Parts: sequence; structure tokens; C-alpha cells
Amino acid sequence: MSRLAQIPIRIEGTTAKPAGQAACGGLGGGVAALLAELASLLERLASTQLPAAIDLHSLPMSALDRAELERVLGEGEVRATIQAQGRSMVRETRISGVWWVEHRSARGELTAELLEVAQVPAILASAPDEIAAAAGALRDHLEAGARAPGEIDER
Amino acid sequence: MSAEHDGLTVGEMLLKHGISRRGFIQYCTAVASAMALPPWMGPAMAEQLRASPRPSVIYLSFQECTGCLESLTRSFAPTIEDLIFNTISLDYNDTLMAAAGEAAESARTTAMMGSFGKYVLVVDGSIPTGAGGAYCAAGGRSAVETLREAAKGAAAIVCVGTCAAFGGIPFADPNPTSAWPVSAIVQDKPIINVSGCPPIPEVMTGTLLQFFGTGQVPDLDEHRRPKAFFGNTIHDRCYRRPFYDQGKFAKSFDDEGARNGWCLFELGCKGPTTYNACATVKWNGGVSFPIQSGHGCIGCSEPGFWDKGSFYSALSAPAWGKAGEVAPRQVLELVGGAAVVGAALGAASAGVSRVRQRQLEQHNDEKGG
Amino acid sequence: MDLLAFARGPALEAALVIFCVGVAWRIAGFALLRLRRDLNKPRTPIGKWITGGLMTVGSRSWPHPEFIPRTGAGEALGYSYHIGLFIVVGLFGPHIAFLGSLFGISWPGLPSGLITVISVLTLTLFLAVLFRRLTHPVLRMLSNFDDYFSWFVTALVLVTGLAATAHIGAPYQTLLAVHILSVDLLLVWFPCGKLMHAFYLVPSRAINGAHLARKGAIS
Amino acid sequence: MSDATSALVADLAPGQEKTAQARVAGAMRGFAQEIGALSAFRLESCIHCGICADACHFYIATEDPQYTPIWKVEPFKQAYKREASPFAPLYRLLGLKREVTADELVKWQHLLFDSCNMCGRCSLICPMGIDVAALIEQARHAMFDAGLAPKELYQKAAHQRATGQPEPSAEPYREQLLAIGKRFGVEIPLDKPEAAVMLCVPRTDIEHYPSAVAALARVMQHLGASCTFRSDALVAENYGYYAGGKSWQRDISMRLIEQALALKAKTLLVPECGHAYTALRWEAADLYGKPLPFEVRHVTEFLADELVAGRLKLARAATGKTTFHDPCQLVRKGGVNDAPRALMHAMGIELDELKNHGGFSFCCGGGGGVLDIERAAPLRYRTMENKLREIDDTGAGTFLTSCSDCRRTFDDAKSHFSWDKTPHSLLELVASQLSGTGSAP
Repeated sequence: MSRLAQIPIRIEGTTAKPAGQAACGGLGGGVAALLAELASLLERLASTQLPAAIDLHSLPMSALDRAELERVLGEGEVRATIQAQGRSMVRETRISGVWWVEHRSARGELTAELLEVAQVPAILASAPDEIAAAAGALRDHLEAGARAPGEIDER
Repeated sequence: MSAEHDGLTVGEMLLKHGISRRGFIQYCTAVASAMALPPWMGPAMAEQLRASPRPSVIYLSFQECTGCLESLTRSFAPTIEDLIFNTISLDYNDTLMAAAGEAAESARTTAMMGSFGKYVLVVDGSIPTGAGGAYCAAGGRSAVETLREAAKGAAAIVCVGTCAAFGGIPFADPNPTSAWPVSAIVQDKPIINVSGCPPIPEVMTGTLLQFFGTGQVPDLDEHRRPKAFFGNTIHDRCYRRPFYDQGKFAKSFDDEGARNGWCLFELGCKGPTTYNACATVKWNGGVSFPIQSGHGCIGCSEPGFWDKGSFYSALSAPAWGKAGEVAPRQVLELVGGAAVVGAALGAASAGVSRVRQRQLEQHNDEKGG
Repeated sequence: MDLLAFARGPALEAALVIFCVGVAWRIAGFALLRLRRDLNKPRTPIGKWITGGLMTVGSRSWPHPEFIPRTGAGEALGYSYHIGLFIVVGLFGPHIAFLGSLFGISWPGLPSGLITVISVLTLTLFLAVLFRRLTHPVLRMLSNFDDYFSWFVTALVLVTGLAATAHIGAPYQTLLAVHILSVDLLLVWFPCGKLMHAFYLVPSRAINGAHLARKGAIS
Repeated sequence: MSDATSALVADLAPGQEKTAQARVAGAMRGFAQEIGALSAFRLESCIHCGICADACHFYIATEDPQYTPIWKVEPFKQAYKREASPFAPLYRLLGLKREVTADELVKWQHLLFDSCNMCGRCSLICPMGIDVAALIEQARHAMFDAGLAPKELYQKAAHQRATGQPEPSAEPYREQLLAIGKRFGVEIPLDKPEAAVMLCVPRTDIEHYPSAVAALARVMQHLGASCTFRSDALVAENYGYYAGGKSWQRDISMRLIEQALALKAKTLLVPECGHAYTALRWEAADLYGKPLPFEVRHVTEFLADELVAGRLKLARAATGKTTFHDPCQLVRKGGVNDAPRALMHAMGIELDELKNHGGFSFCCGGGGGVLDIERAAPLRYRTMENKLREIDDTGAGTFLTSCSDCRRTFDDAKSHFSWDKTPHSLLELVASQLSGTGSAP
């Protein structure tokens, strides 16, 4: 009797794996579908500038699926850490416009994991209201004259 | 509570409490992910909320134990849940607010008038209707009256805790105060039940946030609970589930199975019939939940949980049954009595048959010789 | 009170009461009919009757070799679904909790997955048994309402039990309630029909065995 | 009443006429008498598994489901449920079970008499341990009370009850018996005032196998046993038992019992007749109302004991390949398992056993009165084919049995099928080997 791993798998209709290179067992069809969706979201982003996101939490993925996804997407040029309520990790993948975003709670648990399709993930940009507030704070600082810049954010 | 924030947007208030936009996006994204909302909803909710004036919440406590409020406020650190709920939006809560007496009551009426049709009414506790409502009254007004009045201007009602949602312990047999859940009193407003005794704080604030952020009542189950949190049973998500599937059960709280962390089904765990997020969100900042601490689920987020037999009787067992114990005396007496009655009926039936046989035979002897 | 609380509370209690009344009634109702002493001189001493009776309880569990060619397959089918039922009823954790809480004892069970497989097999055998009853000329002729209803009640318990463990069609508590209600129905029907053979099997074999042993005949 | 059933009713004997109501009432009376805790338990226990069909030679031969043994008591099962079962008061109150109809009773005559030898093979197969044959016997009692015993059995039973012999004969049996003694040169002990052993004979032997009667006398003479026949109770068979007339069966048995009592006999010796053995050994005391003060023994049992005691010595018999038919009433139902084989062993006979032998032997098909029911013959022949095949399959040249009814059934088959075997009496073989110089029969 064949074991599951011995059953050859061929993924059709994707660029993820050329036919005939199907040695990697245990893959569900999920990765292929995900990559296809990413491709269409990227095309949409290119033509309409509309960002999008895919929630990885809601997708059932085996460890193998995940490894395959990471292998295909790879590492891009940008890696950013956000230290706000919790720590977030934003990294561009080898596919420009596809960002791998992980949010962690203050306790360090993974609370959300997304693939964002955008020029820059919205969370990275500074917000107008915060910019305005910061400008005000900086101005106050200059007027007060004696405080260290490091204290600006201490409200 | 409300005066210091008048005129500010949510974003401004969050900043005042040291929560940046990015921090809020992180939080909203996590909530959206937990509630299985579309992934773009998290940042969208964050942006919308940050730009809107602070929402108004009126929190009414009726026949309750304050456990729900304790659950909400007993966080280890000032979390966003805590802030959004207690600080940013709460206009009236007779336990938390500093004001008392006339001042407190006027805060409530002010909030009600000020955001009529827009505020969210949070109710905690069941509403007693017996004795003309006298079992629970504040400022000379019964709970029923207060609820009806406050419900008029509410955009939605969030029932926090099993008492408000399903009647809870006051509603349990014999319900001496004729207590009812909110849904029995108010029929013309959207009601969202966040049940549990108490509910998980993340579930309460997550539900509120989703409502504020989208203006929509979330998807609800047949008990009007948000499916996002109440869509699965504890059993379905329990880390001890593999033991259930392997047929490995703790038979008592101090046996080998219990020490090995086996399934607590036979000790009365109600996980299989209880819908809640305890097994995933957990309690006390994700530290643990009852089953993880070695005790079966008691099913506190389900209607009538108090009246469903012993907490220690397995779900598949008779309601009176407890693991490793003989059926209680009254059941044995009932069953034994039934057997005695049955035997008596059988004896009577056999007696009748014997008499009929004798009659037939005599008849036979007379006729046939 | 919800359906589950009803099923495992008042409904179960009522079903147990009916079960006990019915079983006691049924047994007393024939056992207390007149019993004539057999005046014919026995061939063997009383000890032989007892051992003969006990031996027959075991030996009738399988046909004598002379009968196997004609009946072996049918009896194997009959026994196999009974064995399946015993395993599913007696060795599934939640069932142990049920029986254990009646008698105050407990015993180890089998993995749920295995139980599910056995239940499906048993259900298949049940269908085969029904098919045989509907198609075998002797069985079709002998069968009456009791046979079909007893089959239905037992199969219903199996099907609802499987549905409950597989979470098919409704929330678990509803399925569990329906399953327990089907058990309640089984308990109520039990004393009314052929399911009583569970009580009769051993004494009936023993009495015939003892009767034959008294004559010195094989059993 | 349907045409078929009226035809059956027309086939009854004078004295059996009854209205439909009277038949039903009679059946109920007959059945009510029989229902006790034991028979009720048997009826309660049936699970309709149909397995008993596979033990019954009538079903095996025909594959006709109506010959399923337990189905043969179906009307009485229904009557039991309505009249005497634990829930009977409820059934009557709520009208859940209808009364048995006269039509059904008439139809069941074929199943209870023509197609059942009461051989008890079904009682060995039932997984619930039900003694189906015992139920059939009870149902026959009810049929008799309904006036539905087959006319041959009814008439013979009536005649035997009145005169001591089932049919009138040109010469009374007593005279025939004495003539047999003269013809075979053996003294017939008759009407001695006292004897340890009381003898009787199958009327079948008197009429068809006089040599068997002589053999019995010769063996007893050889043993020097104190024994005698009694003119008032010569016949071993009991047609009351066949017909299902319980009180008639008692009357007929009482003839033998009274003579044995008068003799102060220690043993009532049952000759080679299976049903006589059942009637006297396992039923007579119940009808008598107290335990019998003498033993009832089959002749093979008696002789086997003499063998063990050393009083009986037998010469080797050169019978060649030999097989033996176990009479069902003797072996399966009667518990006489070893005696016939002990006798054959003593004569150096190593049996080539039938495929189904001992307690599992198939009935010859003639027992239970079936041989006497004329219309049952075609079915009986069909059923016998299997038995004859089993005998042929042994390849034995010599075929023995120890029941004269079985013997006659096989003899009848011999002429019907032009079968090449002849059934022989074990007793006759024993009688021929007494001197130690005998030869094959």
C-alpha cells in the first residue's frame, strides 16, 4: 500500500512549481490558491492603487504549506519593527508590493498575521493627526527651550 | 468620567492615554482577525473610530453580583480593552463612577439625552419583576422601569453576563424574584448577548469595538451571541481534546488521569455543549482557563446552566449522575419502586391468567368429561 | 429547560421507570404462571442438570458443527452486530460515564475514533440484517411490527449517536439530546417487545439445557 | 371459511364435527390447560431469527418457509399473547391482538401434524434455547380439542382408548402374539400374576415384524428374566399422544401403568418404539399424577445393562459395512445415547456413521403419527430423500435401527423409491447373536 508521502502530487495552474518538480509531499492546494490570489491583488494594486490584505490566521496551513509560502515569497529589502501597544514586524517579500505583517500583543503572543498588498502598509505611515500633534509638541518644546527631545513623547 | 473628554475624538483621547495610532491599528487588526472579519476591516475600524467623537456607553447594573464588571476591570495592566471601556466611552456606571445619588442619576439622564439614539446600553444582571419590581431598585425606580427608559434611546443593547443575557442565577429554579433576561423585557432594539459568568473581558470589548467601528450588529448565533466568539464549543478548541478522542478520561480529580491532564468529560465537563472563547482567548491575560487549571467547564455561557444538573455529572450521564457514584437514593427508590409496581402488575396479570385457565378447564371438564 | 436537560433529566427518569415497571411486569407475568413439577424420574442427578444448564448457556452461543453449513453465516451476522453493539455501548467513554453513574463503577474505554469505526461497521451490519429480514422468505414470514420497530429503535440510537459524535446536522447539544431521547425511547420500548431477549437469553438456554440434561440427552 | 379449509374440514372423522366457534373455543381451552411458566417462557423468548428452519428436515427438503418449526405454533403464540401473556389484560382491553380464527386453525393442521414429527432437532439449534418440539406437542393438544386432529390419528386413538388396540384386527393381538410364539418356536410369557419386568410390543411389530416380537421374547428367555406380557395392555404405542388428545393419552398410558402396578413390576420394558418411549418414560408420570413406582426402560438400555453385568454375552456379527439410524425419540429426546452403540460394539460392529447421527440424526420422517396420515405421504417422501441419501453415502450394506416405526417408514420408502437397503432391527440382531454362532440377518 502506498503511503501518503509516496503519492505524487502535481500542482496545476500556478507558477509556484513547474510540472514535474513535484517531489515536495504534503502540500495542500492552499498555497497555490493563495499565490494566485496575491497575483491578482498585485495586478489590481498596479492598475488602481487599491491596497488589500489576506489574513493568514483564517487559512488552514500545514507547516509544509507555510514553508513553501515563505520559500516562494522570500525576503525583500525592507524590514521594520513597530513597538507600539505590542511589537509588530513588517517585512517586504521578494515580491514587491507584498508585505508580511505580524502583530504581537504586549505579552508577545501572535495576534494577527497578514499578507498586505500595498505600496507601504498603512501602519508604517505617520498619521496626519499625529503629525499635527507632534508639530505642536515640537513647537512647544522650542518655546519652552530647555527640555530634552527625548521627553517630547512623554505625555 | 465623561466631562474631561468632551469634544475630543477617540483618536485624541487614545493619544492622551499614550496609545498611538499604530498601537490602535495593532489592536483593531487583532480584534478583526479574532472575529474573522475581512482583514482590511481592522485598520478601517481603527481609522474610523479614531476620527469619530467618542462613543457613549451607559452601563446599567441590575440583579447581579458585579462579577462581570470585575472581570472587565481586573486586568493586570491597563490594556486597551480596559481603556476603551472604562475610560473612553463609559458615561454611566454606578459602581465605577465617582458621583453618587442625584449627581449620578443626572449623569445618566444627561448622557441619554445627549446622545439619544446613538448610545450603547450595556446591561449587567437580570431584571426582577416580582413584587412590582421591588427586588431591585435604585433612586426609587425599579430595574424594569430604568431598563425600559434607557432602552428607548439606545442604538443597541449589549447584555453582559449570563444574567442579563439569559437570566442567569437569579432566573434559576425556583426564580423567587421572577427575574427575566433583557430580551424578555425589551423587544424593539438590537440585542447582543455576551454571556458568561462572567464573560471574557476581551470578548466584551471586542464586541463593543466591532459595533463602534462598523456601526453594525455582528453576526449572531441563535442565542444572539456574536458568532466570532461563540461560534465554537470549548470542546472543539480544547487542548485536551486529543485525550477525548483517544478515550482517555480522568475518573476523579486526583487520579493518574487527572495528573496526566486527560479529558475531564467524565468528571462533568460541559465543554462539548458550551459555546465560548475560553479555550482560545483564555483568561487573565491568556494565562489559563478552567480546563487548563484542572476543572471541567461548567457551561456558564449557556442558557439555564444552573439548572442542568450537577456540574460533576458527565454530559452523557443522567442529569443526577456523578462520575464513580451510584445513582442517588431517590433515583434508586424510584427505580426500585417501579420494579416492585411492575412485579405486582405482573403477578396480577399472572393471577388473572390462572383464574381464566381454571375457568376454561372446568368448562372443559364439564363438556369433554 | 432545554432539550438536553429534558432528555437526560425527566425523560430519562420516566423512561427508566417505564423500563423497570415493564421488565418486572413482563418477567413476573409469565414466571408466576403455574409451574408443574416434572414427575418423571430423571435419568441424571440434580448436579448434572445444573452443569448441563450452565454448559448450554455457553454452547448455544454457536451452532453445533452439524448445523453450521446452513446457519453459520446467519448466526455470525447476528452475533457480529451484537458484539459491535456491546463494544460501542460498553467501551465508549461517554457511555461508561452513563452506565457508571447508574451503578457507581467505571472501567477503561476505547479510543473514540475506533468506536466510530466500529459504530459504522455495526450500522452496516444492521442494514445487512434488515435486508436479510426483508428478503429471506422465513424471516419475512416470521417478522411482525415488533421485529421492525425493535430494529428501528436500536438503529436510531446508533444513527443519532454517530451523528452526535460526528456533529452532523445540528449543534452538538441538540444531537446529544436527540441521541439520549432515542435511548429513552429504547428503554420505553424495551419491555414491550423482543428486546426482552437480553434478559431471557441466559435463563432460557439454561432451562432448556437443564431439561435435556435431566433426560440425559445432549443439548 | 375458504374453500381450501372447508375441504380440510370435510376430511375429518365423524365425532370431530364442530362449529367454527366451538373449534376456536376448544383450541383456547386446550391451549390454556397447557400454558404454564415454562411454556410461556418458551413463547416469550422467540426472537424470530428463523434459525430453527435450518434444523427441520421438512424445511430443508422444500425450502418452504411455512415449515419453519416456530411458525407451526404461530396461532398459539398469538393466542398466548392474548390470553395468558404478561400484557394479556392490556391486549384484551385495548383490542391489540385479535382472536385466532377457526380458518387459521384448520390451515395449521397441515403444519402441526402432516409436517412435524416432533423429532426435536429444532430444539437443539435454537440460539435462545427454546424447546420448539415441546411447544408443538402443546399446540397439538389444542388442535385435538378443536376437533382438528387428522382423522387417521383421531380414529386410531379413539379405538385404542376404547379397545386397547388402535385398529380392529381379524384376530385379536393376544392370539396373534401366541401364534408368533408358536411360529418362531419361542415361549411367549403371558399374563403371569407376578413378574419383575412387564413387556409390551409395538403393534407395528405384531402386524409387520413378528420376528421382532419373537426376538424380544427370545432375548428375555435367554436372560432368564422374570417377565410377562399382559393381555389387557399389549400395545406399546400411544395414539392419544400422536393425535394430541391429552386425556386420551392418559387413558391409554394408564392401561400399561395399571397392569404394571398389578404385577408389582420393577420395570416396564419399552420395546423398539421411539414415541412409546417418550410417552411412557418422559410423560406418563405427569399424566398419572405421581411418580411411577417402577422404572421405564427401553429394551436397548435394558440389554446394555445386562451386557455390563455380564449376564448377556453376544457373538460377533458379520454384518459387513454397517450404519445405524438413531431414532429421534430415543436418542435426541430420550437420552438413550450409548446403549444401542454398546450393543453393536459388543457384537464387533464398527459403524460407518451417517453424516448426521446421534443426537443430530435426521428423523425418518414417519414419527409423530405422520406415517399414519395418508395425505402427508408425498411430502414425507420428499423429506426422506435427504435421509436416504445420507444412508447411501455411508456405503454400508447393513442398515440397523431400533424403532419399529422408523423401520416401517424405511421399508415403505424401500418400495416407494425401489431403494436397495433393508432396515433391520437391532433387537433382532442381538437375538440372533445370543448363542454365539449367529450370522448376519
